[in-house]
Amino acid sequence: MARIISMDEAVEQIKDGMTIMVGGFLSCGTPCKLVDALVEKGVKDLTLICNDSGFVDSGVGKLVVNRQIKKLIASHIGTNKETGNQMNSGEMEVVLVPQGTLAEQIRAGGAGLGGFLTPTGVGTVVQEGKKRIEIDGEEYLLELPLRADVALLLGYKVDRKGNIVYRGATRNFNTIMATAADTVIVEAENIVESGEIDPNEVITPGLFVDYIVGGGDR
Amino acid sequence: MARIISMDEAVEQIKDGMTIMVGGFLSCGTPCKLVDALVEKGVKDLTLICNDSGFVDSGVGKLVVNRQIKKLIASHIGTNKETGNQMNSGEMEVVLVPQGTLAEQIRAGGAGLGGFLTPTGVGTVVQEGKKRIEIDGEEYLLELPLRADVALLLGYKVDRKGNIVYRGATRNFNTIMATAADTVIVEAENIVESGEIDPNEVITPGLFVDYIVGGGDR
Amino acid sequence: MDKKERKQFIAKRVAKELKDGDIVNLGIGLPTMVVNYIPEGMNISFQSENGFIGLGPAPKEGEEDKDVVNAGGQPVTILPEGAFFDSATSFGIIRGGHVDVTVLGALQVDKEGNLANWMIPGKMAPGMGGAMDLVVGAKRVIVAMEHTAKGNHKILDKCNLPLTAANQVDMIITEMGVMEIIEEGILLKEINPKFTIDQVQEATEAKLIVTDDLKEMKI
Amino acid sequence: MDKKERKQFIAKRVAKELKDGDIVNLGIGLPTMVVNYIPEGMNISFQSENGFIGLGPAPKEGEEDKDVVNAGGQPVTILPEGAFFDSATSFGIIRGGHVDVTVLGALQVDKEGNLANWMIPGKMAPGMGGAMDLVVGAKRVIVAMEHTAKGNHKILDKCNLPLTAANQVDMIITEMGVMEIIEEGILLKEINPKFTIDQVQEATEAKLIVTDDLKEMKI
Repeated sequence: MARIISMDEAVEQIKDGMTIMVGGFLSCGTPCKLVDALVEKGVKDLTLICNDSGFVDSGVGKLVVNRQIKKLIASHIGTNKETGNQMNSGEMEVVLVPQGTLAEQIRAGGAGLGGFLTPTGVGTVVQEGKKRIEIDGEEYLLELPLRADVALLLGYKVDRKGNIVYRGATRNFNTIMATAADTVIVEAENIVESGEIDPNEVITPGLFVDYIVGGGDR
Repeated sequence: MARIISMDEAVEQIKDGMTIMVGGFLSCGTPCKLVDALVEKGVKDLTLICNDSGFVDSGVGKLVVNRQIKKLIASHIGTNKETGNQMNSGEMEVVLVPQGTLAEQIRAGGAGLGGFLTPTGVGTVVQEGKKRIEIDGEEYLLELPLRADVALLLGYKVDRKGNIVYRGATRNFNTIMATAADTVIVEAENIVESGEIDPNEVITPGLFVDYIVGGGDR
Repeated sequence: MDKKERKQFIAKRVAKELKDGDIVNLGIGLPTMVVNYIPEGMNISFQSENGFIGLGPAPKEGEEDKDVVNAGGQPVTILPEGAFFDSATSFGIIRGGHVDVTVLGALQVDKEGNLANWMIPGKMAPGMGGAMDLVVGAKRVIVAMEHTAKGNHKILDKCNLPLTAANQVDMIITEMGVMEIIEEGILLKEINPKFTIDQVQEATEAKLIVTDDLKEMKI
Repeated sequence: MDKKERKQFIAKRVAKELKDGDIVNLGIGLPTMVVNYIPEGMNISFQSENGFIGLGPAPKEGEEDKDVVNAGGQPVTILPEGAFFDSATSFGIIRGGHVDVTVLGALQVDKEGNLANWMIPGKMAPGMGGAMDLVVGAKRVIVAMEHTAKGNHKILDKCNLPLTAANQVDMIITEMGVMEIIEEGILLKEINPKFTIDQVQEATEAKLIVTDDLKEMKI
């Protein structure tokens, strides 16, 4: 059951060494205030699961620049040169994953699946160390689910029950990360009363959400 | 790209021996006018993929009563005694699948996945003939994707581009079946102009839909 | 107690197992009655596997909505703060461990926590519906049923009907008592004072382990 | 032709490959330019893997919406009949074969239809983003690129950079010509009349098969 908490209380959920998922795609749909608060608190040795590593001055990229990330699982790091630097120097471990596989791994983690077979990555370095299974003459990689201790999301409209509506292209990884973490915190651009979102229009049901923090105007 | 056609043109898409998926859950969300037209046309030897076999006098159950189904893949047949009769007499082959597995198989069929690992059915007759895979000490069944020649859906509001909005609990299997058939036909309770559905509120994007038939008031 | 009273008694006792904030899925039949006995002020969300969360009070006669039904196809209502979703999402919720408690009936249940509730070979095969996913996915599985069927044992050493799931049942609640499935077998934790331990054991094929602090089953 | 003209020429030729009703995904860079050359009245839907279909015209200055961006993070618009979706749905669309054509750039492509466009070991590893899924999932894969890179071959016998996908490329369009990947190798189907066959072969490591009815590359 969702509960509204302060930004301080929200950030306290995240401890050194934890695995976190952060929604967003090149900062679009990223809960930037939560990320900024995390930068300020300075928790470290985090494993970050995110589509990309953002920019040096925006989104999750700041966590990289501030050297809070021990390991990054992402599909794209080209827009943040600091990620490449820390990867090449060995300071940060980076696991690059095809974007569709990453999305599906997170979905599987939230949906209780033990894995799935994808044709993506067959015949590339992505297949290294993975089980290959042939079905009807087609080759697939067995990819495993991903879960996190905490997921940080951005919602456009969130009711007190935790039901979320997104705006535009911001939903990206937010919807699936909502399902795949032990603790789920949503940064709400707008908090509305319970019942103000039509049950037909809810994108993320509140049952997935533990905490809501007010985001206000970005 | 979606196109509005007549009920006759819609039913012509379905030929003897085809595999069809029909949305709905105990007739809620079932495209009943399309089904009725199919009963009238009398196409036979169909393989039907549906959550359940409806009732003798409503939903896909009529296709069973009319002896048009050669094989049924469903999670529940208890509300239509004719299904049990034809199963026991050997007239119709029935494959019973756990509901969550059925939903996921259809989703996998539409999403290009070669299969998935589910804990559901382990230690039951459902595991017979299936590959069992252990991941981190947990046992899973490898379930394979399902696809159809034609999928028949019910939409509450459908624009000319094929974008669909559902009402209430009617979405059930409609959303996933929209992705998993070569030809997708939606029975629209209301057809609206292109652009009348907010891009934020579309549940099934029109790209999945081939044909729209007017359903009018049920 | 007649059959109706027995069912009400069981449903009332099940309701006491639910905690504030729980997400609960109720099976068809007796389990559905649990919704009537949730204490005022307690926040329980009921999930319906056909596609929504936030089951509301029964609709008034004449106000039924054909598009808002439960997994048994019966007209229901949804609370204003509820949400509709499709079957893939619904079973993502169920299989993914987001349902705290599922309450189901049983044909048979045994001392290893095995459950059989979906078919009797040669007689009846309605299908498993969502039961296999619910029993595997929910955090807690409560079997709510009458203790015996026409005098025949339902709580067994080993189920002989096709299983719904292996080793997944956590608790059994009947008109005779409350039992927990533990490593060693079936632990009788509460007993309906209308019955003796011997009577409960007689109605049960599996050997019951009686807890040291056996309590009275209250509703 | 200067670099800009070359790119425009390639993008224009790619546009001619699209058919009415196609669902198309355009990669970052040159492929993005294709959107500018769709003939009036032709109904093409552009999918953006970060989460929508129905890419509209570029936003007016000052009217950019931070929540409506493409996969390169650039502000864009969505048509009124478009639809937003999440990344799981987006890649269900891509992997599931619902995208008719994907147009991407390449570092290398070879005669077996192998594609390398996501990393140069020790130099650059931006990540594959959605490219691996797109190349495997789209019904048709068109590589749109300049024929050579600073005089170095890009169309090879065998890619030596890490692959994006194996055996998935259907067509290569450069400023020199239009090539199809067939069982036997690379078939030159159209040639830019500014070049001779020898010049195109010289700019290509793989041995080209020249079709009997070689056509002039027109835009």
